[in-house]
Amino acid sequence: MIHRSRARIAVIVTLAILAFILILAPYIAPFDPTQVKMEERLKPISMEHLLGTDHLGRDVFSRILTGAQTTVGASFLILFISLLVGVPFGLLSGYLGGKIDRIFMRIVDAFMTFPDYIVAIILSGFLGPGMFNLVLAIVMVKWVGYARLARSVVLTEKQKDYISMAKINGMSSLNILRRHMIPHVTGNVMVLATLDIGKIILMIASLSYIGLGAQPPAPEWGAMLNEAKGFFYNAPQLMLIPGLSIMMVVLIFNLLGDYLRDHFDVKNQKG
Amino acid sequence: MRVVGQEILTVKNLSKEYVCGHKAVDQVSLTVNKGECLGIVGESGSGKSTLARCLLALEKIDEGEILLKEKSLYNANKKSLHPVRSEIQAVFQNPSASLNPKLKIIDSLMEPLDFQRKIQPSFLMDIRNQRTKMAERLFEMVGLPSKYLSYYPHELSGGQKQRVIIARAISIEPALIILDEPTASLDVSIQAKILNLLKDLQEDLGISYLFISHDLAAVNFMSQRIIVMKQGQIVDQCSKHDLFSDRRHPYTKDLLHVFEA
Amino acid sequence: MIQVTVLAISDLTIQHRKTMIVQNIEMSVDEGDWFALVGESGSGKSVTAAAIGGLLPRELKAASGSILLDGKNLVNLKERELRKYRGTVISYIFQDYQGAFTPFMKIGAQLDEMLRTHTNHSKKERKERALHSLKLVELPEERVYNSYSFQLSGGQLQRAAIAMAMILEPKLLIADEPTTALDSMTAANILQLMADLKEKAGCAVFFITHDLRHVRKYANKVAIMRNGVIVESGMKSNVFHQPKHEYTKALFEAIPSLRKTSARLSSHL
Amino acid sequence: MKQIGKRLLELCLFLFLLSIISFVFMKAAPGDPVRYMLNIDDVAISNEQIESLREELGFNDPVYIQYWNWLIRFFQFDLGDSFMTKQPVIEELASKIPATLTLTFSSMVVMMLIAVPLGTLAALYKNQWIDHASRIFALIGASVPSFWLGLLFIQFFSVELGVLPSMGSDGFFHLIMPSLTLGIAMAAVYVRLLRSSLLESLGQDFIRSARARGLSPKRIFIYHTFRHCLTPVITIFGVSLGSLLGGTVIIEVLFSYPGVGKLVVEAIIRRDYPIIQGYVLFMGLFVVIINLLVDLSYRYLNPEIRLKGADRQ
Repeated sequence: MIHRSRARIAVIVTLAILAFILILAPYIAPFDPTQVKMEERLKPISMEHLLGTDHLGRDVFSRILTGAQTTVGASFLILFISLLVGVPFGLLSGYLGGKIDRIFMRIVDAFMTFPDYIVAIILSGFLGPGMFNLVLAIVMVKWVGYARLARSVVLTEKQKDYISMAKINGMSSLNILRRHMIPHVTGNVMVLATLDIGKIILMIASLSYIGLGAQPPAPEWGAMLNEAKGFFYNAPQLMLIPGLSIMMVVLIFNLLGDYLRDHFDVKNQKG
Repeated sequence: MRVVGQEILTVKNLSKEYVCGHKAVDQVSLTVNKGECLGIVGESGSGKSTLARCLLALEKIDEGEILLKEKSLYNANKKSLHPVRSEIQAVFQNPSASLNPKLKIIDSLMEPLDFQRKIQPSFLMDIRNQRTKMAERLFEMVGLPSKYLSYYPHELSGGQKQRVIIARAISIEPALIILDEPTASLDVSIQAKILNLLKDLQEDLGISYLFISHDLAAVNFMSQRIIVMKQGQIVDQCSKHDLFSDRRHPYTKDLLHVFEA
Repeated sequence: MIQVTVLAISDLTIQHRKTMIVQNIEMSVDEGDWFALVGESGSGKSVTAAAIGGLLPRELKAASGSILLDGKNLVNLKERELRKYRGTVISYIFQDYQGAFTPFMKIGAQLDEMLRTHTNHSKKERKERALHSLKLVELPEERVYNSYSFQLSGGQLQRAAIAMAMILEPKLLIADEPTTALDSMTAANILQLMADLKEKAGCAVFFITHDLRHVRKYANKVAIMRNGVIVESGMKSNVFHQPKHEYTKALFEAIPSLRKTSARLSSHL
Repeated sequence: MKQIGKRLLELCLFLFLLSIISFVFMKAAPGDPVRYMLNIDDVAISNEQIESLREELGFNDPVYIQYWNWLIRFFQFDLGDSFMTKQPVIEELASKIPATLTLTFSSMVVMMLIAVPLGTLAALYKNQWIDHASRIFALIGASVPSFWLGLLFIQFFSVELGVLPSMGSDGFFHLIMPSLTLGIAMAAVYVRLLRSSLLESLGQDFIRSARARGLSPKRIFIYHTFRHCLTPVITIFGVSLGSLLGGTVIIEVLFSYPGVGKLVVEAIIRRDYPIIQGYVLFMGLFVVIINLLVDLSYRYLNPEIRLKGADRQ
């Protein structure tokens, strides 16, 4: 079992570092990420500028740090809202069943038939470019997934005998939901959420890349990649660094997601 | 040993029809007296489990009436159903499905007592407010070491889990426990112990049982009176002693032939 | 008539990595026998049955001992060789009748597929044999031949599975708890059917069960298995009337019997 | 056949609803469409001009009339004109759709070429090196932003080696990098889904029964295992085809590949609503067709659904 505890420590440590960067980014960033200094343009990596400077002389290291706050911070915000909206909706619809459930399923089907990227693009299209609209667009896409998951967990558990037992003991629906359903739902939702963060980060970065998310001069990783497009020749690192940061953060969450899924599967299988 | 008289459960012409028109339970009437075990035997599809779910008010019934200690269980609305309902408990076939895998054993065990504060079971009166002590005593009554209280269901065997469920069923000293195939998924040796335990508890606590199973031999071992069900109807009814008399319904004779071999 | 030994297992041990699932078991099954292997869950009886036809899952392997079928040791046969025995010399029926047939192929097509694999009969001949085999198990042959498994009842499916197993007149029919998932009535009919087919085909039946009641009526030899070891074996009449091993005695007493109504069952296991 | 009729009706209803939603969105969108139409060419415009154009285009009529007119024109394939190019939306879209479809199709081919062999091998040789390799490939694939992968390709193939063009779309070479980028990203997701559905099929009881009947492994795999896992695989394929389309938008912008995706992104930035609306309807139609095809494959593959008429699991 050492393997498991070693993995658990590694996961917790990386999460701590990430949280540290996220919260303290503006304070530990050596330079003002949006301050333009044309004379410092396209500087290579040096002691002064740990990751060099971009085409407007801004310090890349500071932009990456504060960029983390926008990209990763926004994805946590999206996740939080999607959970807040989706899970209760799924719980009630699954538990109460009947007409509500049928209507709910129609809404979900409509959302689900469309690929999430397309819906996000179209929504942010109608709402107009900008970070707030992008967050809103992705939330409208993502909440359905959590509603559906919560609903499916409730439907499977609802038929189990221990729910009938609870009903026989005269427990109210609310009590049954709270005491019996929530533990099951949190397990599954946690796994989906961790795997989803990676997807949301990629979505924010991609949409910012094509100009629908963060608007210049905001230091968002996707937008930084877009700005770096013109400088392949003389400053390839401008393009490498933001890409690598996105990849690393998403990789960490995917690893965490895989770990949680295996951990929870063990519990679910046995139960 | 059997206390005659006070009728715990009375069922009159109970019918339950499924939406496809198939009559799962058709005009069933029966009574269970105090401290008695009434056995119901029947193949799958005979309606015996549907009958059990109707008696437990888990499913609505289309016709007839259910009286528990002379108080009507069926046409009472949800609110007044509650006090009557606590007089009836259940043990189902699959022990793993009857315990929430995410809750510790003690939480599942104490659920009835936790959620029905008003109930004062006689054998727990002295420690009614000490939750762990009650749990330990209940485990003693069903022969389980109290260290299992902090375990999770997947750490116990089928037989042990069924004992936990029996302990939970008796915890609020109900008038009647409905046992729907309680030992069908257990090995023969464990089934013997569970059946013995149920008999001991009936003698100690005077709880009435409705023992439902496809296994005529197990039903015969547990019950004083036996009802035979087929396609939703009661086709035969007799006391245990004249099970082999030739007045029995042909279907009962077939069952006897199969189980006696 | 001299007894021809169909199956002889000696000193068979099956391991899952380090843990012993089955330890040095001995048994022999002759032509016309109904050999019952009785044991509770986790006793290793199903693993033994699977080992005979080489159907052990990848992580289990027969560490030592031999499984002689008509004198040939199956344990060290290569998969390609062993495959020839399955369906022709050894055939299986399982507890879960739903899993006997592929859901998206008609029953007839699967019978035909088996005949095509093991024989070179013409299409017409194969159809006749398939229909005949379904008739033998008292099923409406034309209807069942053209239906899918989800269109048949549990009892019918198990009968069709028996038809499939007996179609090539195997020497050994391995039945792993065939009636556990069926009603007691249907189960009794299926067992009676198996007994009749055994007499007609003269094959041997290797019957796995946890329920001694089935054994009393049909088996002529019985072996009791516990935690991977055979605690007692022999002719059914001897074992039933004078059980020697403690565990066997306890098993008998644990069964609630209809005749003698005792207040408690013995359960000192 | 009845269920297919019902399904078709359902999908037409869905399309109709979609048209209403996109129409409402267009109305509710911030900014004044007329103003956008006029000042695109940065010419000073007086209010009267805006007013007269508004009247002429019928923006002042009651909403339901506007929708009615819009619907009539819709059935005459007239989705109005693009604010930017003043060309009819239909023509704008029609000229770009083939490019997007070719890109989607070629990316799908790349996805299948990578995912099918890797996924199958990962399932057949479970927990051996090929399985771990596929797990790592899936993990990396799911973590690498697909557009960044595209940038790396451009950096390497066009800039460094100068082998492949990084712009435009006239010819096979323009297709290689975009479809590789998108194909690899999708393959990473598809490989694991394919592996798990194949594993699930391999574990079925009827496979064990087939083995017990002495059928050859090859026959079992083709006629039993593979056939069984085809249903879930097609479902996943239907879903991934949708997200593949989503991916094309980003890739088209990255490689300035003149498809519908690039068009809609420009339309969004320029608030060119008719184009956006046309794109929504095109997407709706495409997704509806995919769903219908997936549904039909269910009926064909799964006799239980065909005969019992139970709707999709």
